[in-house]
Amino acid sequence: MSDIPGLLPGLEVVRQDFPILERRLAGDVPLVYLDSANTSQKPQVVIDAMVDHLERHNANVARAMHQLGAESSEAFEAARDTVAAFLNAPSRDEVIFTRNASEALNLVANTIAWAPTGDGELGIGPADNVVITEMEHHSNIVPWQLATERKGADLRWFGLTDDGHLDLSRVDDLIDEHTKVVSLTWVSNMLGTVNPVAEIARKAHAVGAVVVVDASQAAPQMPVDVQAVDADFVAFTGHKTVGPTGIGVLWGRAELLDRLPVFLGGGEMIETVTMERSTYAKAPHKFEAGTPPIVEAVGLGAALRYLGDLGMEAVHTHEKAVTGYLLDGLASVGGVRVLGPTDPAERGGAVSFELEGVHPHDVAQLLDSRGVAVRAGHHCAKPAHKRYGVQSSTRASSYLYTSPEEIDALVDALGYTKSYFKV
Amino acid sequence: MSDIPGLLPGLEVVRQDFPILERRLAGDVPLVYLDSANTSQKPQVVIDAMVDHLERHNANVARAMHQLGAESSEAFEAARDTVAAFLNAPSRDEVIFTRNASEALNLVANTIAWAPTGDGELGIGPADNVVITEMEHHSNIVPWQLATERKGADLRWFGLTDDGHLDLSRVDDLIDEHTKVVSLTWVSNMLGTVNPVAEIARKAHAVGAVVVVDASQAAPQMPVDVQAVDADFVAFTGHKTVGPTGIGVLWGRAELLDRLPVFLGGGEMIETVTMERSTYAKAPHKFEAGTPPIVEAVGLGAALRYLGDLGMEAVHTHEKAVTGYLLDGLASVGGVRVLGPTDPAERGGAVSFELEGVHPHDVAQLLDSRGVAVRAGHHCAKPAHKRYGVQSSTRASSYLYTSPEEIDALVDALGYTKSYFKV
Amino acid sequence: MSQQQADLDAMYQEIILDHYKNPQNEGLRDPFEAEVHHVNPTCGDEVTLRVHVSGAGDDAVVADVSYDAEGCSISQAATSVMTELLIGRRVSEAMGVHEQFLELMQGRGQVEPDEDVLEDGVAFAGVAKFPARVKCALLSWMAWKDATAQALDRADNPTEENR
Amino acid sequence: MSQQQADLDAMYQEIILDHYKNPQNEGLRDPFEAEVHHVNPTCGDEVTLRVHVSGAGDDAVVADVSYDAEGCSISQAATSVMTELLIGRRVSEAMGVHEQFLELMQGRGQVEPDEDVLEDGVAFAGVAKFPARVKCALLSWMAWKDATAQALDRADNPTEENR
Ligand SMILES: Cc1ncc(COP(=O)(O)O)c(C=O)c1O
Ligand SMILES: Cc1ncc(COP(=O)(O)O)c(C=O)c1O
Repeated sequence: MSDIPGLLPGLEVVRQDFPILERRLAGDVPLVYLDSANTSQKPQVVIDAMVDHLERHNANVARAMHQLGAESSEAFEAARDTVAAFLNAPSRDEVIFTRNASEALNLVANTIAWAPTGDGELGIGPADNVVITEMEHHSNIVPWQLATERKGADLRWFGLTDDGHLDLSRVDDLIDEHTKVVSLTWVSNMLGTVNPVAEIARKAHAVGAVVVVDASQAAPQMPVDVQAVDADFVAFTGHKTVGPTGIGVLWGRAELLDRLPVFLGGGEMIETVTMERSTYAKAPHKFEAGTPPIVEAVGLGAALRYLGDLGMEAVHTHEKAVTGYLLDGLASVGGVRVLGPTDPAERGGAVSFELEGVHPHDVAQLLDSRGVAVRAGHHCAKPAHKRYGVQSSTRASSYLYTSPEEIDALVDALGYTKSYFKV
Repeated sequence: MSDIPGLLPGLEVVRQDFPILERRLAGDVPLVYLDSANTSQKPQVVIDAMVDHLERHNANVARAMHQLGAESSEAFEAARDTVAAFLNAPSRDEVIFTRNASEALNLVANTIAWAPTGDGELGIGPADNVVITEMEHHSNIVPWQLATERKGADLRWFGLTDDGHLDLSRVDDLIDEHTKVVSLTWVSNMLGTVNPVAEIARKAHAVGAVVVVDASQAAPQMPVDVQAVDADFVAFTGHKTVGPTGIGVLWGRAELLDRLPVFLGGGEMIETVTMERSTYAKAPHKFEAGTPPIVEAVGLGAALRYLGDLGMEAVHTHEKAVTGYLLDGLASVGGVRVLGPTDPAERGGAVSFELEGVHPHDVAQLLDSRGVAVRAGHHCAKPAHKRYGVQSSTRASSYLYTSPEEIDALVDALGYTKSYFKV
Repeated sequence: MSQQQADLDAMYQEIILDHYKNPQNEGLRDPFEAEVHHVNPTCGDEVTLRVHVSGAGDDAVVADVSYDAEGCSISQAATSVMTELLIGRRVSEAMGVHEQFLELMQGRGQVEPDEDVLEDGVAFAGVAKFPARVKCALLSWMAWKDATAQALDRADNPTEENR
Repeated sequence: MSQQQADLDAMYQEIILDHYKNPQNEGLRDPFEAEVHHVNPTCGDEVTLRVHVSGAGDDAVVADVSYDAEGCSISQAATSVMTELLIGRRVSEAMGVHEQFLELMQGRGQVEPDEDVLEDGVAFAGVAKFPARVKCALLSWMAWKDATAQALDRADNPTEENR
């Protein structure tokens, strides 16, 4: 294996934890999975934890008084502890299990839209504004478009600089005394940009706004400390952190969770229900209507423990090393234009690019014929694509199991693509 | 094995499909799982389908152009086909994957609350009413309490008769020309009652109301045909139909899904996103924001195919046979009062009861010490408990893998409970 | 006897079943400064509980605890035992008893109870081995703490009406 | 040559790459009765397409199809080929061609295309083996169908303004 400083120690062994990496594709070519920003692969321990739960401990949680119920509840709540530790959350009761990051962001947008409005209140009304950025994933755009439209509030956007960063020059105009919410991504899933979240949180808090951080791309790649970043809400999604689909996390400050109205109604989120009225449980249960994603929580717990065992600092260092190698590789191809920062120190591991003369679909198709899996399209970030005058792009995204040889395979396959399309 | 007419053919072999049934609990007693109305156990094929997906085909859906993405998308969309067939839905595009039944019901309640109001519109306003029943699960109560409260509409309730049926005597007063929605459970999770859903749907449609059927307890136990029952929306949940947690289903009539506004915003549910405005995909994607429960859909597909292979008629016959045997067994104990219909032909397999002189918690505890897992509490049906003057009850609920011997074990353990508490 | 059976018997001590069948200090009484209603959302067990505090500051005493409760043997017996333990004590002492009981319940069977402090309350040591039942044993203790906090709060910050 | 490579070459036929590099009938033109904008939500490919229908009823003819499109080789070539196939045909015939093309695309490589009907369109047979690309090939065909339906609808139900 190539020797690049910063690679995860024992990478060859780590790769063996991921059964899918042994897959061979059509034409008996090995899988080169470079679509981890889309969804990550799962280590055996995560799969095994889920299987063990389903085969031996499956029962509903909270409501069940029997032994299986106690085992299942304990496993489920232990996952909440694991998430709290992973985020350095002050309290486990601040960790809400959702369906995915999108639901987590919608939960915040909807409950804020339903909250009372006025000075010192959390709700948004016609006099208020919400600030997001042009590099957001659609899941952190559409909920705010819907909420501000419903409440008649103003939606404002941080623009982007030519080199792929947030344009902070107008920050004091954007975030003003009418700003109720600032919601932004920590790491862009298209540009890779790492945003100065703590700095923006400080500005937002100075005017009394609530700060929502979309950590969907940050949580897989770098240590996340909700206290250090000084956010009020942080969302991430299980399937990108080597966990299963069907589960996401919303962390929120206890005091705010207390003040927000309920989201969805049903079993588990109530205190008591009568025909006249219902009262609700405290957070986190208040926001978890119905049977929660139990086996998914078990899987997510195992996933975050796996990441913790590798060490998020080590994962981050690996990501930077591989991304640097990837950027160098792309530069060597010729005709490649990278969208977003080109210094690996300033960015995450998702690298979107254009290959002159070949449409991203066709690039992806050719790469796929060589076993190299990348994403082509707008990556759920249409406004950011528009900002850079492109309709779509090709994105290669590495993760903790990515080896330099896989980057070599990508670079090779890009050369082949160029020759195939005669560009 | 006892010979009771109607048992599933090859029950002993069927039981071997469920690995957890081999579990031995504290004191080396075998598990007797009679809490299937709470959540069902999973056959090996479901677990294996999920493992195979995670180990060999895992990728995000729809957005991915590579081979794994195609395999994953195909598996995910094939599950939608399986659900459509299971429900006899006119179109696969009417099948929406949600987190659970609770989210499915909230989806309907929220989008109806957001829809335009007025004559011929789907929305609810101060002049309108919504009708539910006193035997609903909290997940079909609270969403309507919240929606009607937000919109100033009236919430009305079908009462219950002393023998556990819907009181239909006032139906024409309840459902009137201002009724916009009638939402009711097909099979009660507390009383076991099977409601005359098609008859009520007819009355509701006569006044132009939309009919929502909570099939959470029906779907596991009996053939569900959304066309025959003439509902507009039908919800059920994966984990009660031998599938995984983290997934539920909302079926809705295409024409209504088209007219309803969107629910949650984000990736997958859009057509295009610009800073000025977004437009949305058609159903089902319109209602599926963010990465869907992919491996859960794969599991649910396998689960519904498993049920289909057994045959839902055969499952239903088995359920009735075992429930009859259970009711006889309970009658033999002395001091047992069953809540709900006592004729197995009129009910589903969830049987709630009181044991004179012993609180349900204590009953459940004693049964658990004998390995018998039942539920004690209000089963998320507080209004129905109140209606019958009880605060909580013990519930034994069988399923396709339940054997008469397990019912014998329950009856035995109830005798032991009585002697333990000297009643 | 199996471990299983032994654990069960350790939970359902004679003393607990006695309190269950003959609850002490039952019923709602006057006077009281605070009344609360607590529910166990999982199972629906409920308690309405009143606290009467006499004296103030360091001399405040739990003059009466009265209640109307519905629930299982563990929750009913816990309520009964609690009233016996707390009525007549200084509030500060009562809080200490509450602390010890809480510790015992959350100790998963690893905490050795102090009979001098907890008296009949030691009978609940066996409950700690059944996580699902711990909430039952704590329901009215939590209600008492809540009500007492409210009562003291009112004593310190009398509103217009009761000044 | 591997099956893999063969499939790829079957998709990227010379004829497709030619149309991609030299698209026919490109640009938006007048007159037209209907203009639609279709998007492939997965990848963002877009087409704005105008249809000009002359004549009415059974004699209605696809007089022109003009477009402005952005997308991959498959979607661009499909648009170009489509305009060549449809312009000048009776609407009823054109609908038949649309049907056949749809069938070919959804046939997963099992449907034998009819060269007499589909002409250059037969080159897309190889696309049918790549489910993810079928949507690319169909984007402007769907747009054409939609626009034509609107154009006919307007001809049948003229509104106040254009009566
Ligand atoms: C009748 C009924 N409706 C709704 C639900 C809610 O299902 P879930 O908790 O999976 O959302 C249940 C089960 O808990 C139920 O029995
Ligand atoms: C930055 C960002 N935010 C939000 C999401 C949405 O995550 P999910 O689809 O799991 O809800 C994604 C991934 O798709 C993402 O990359």
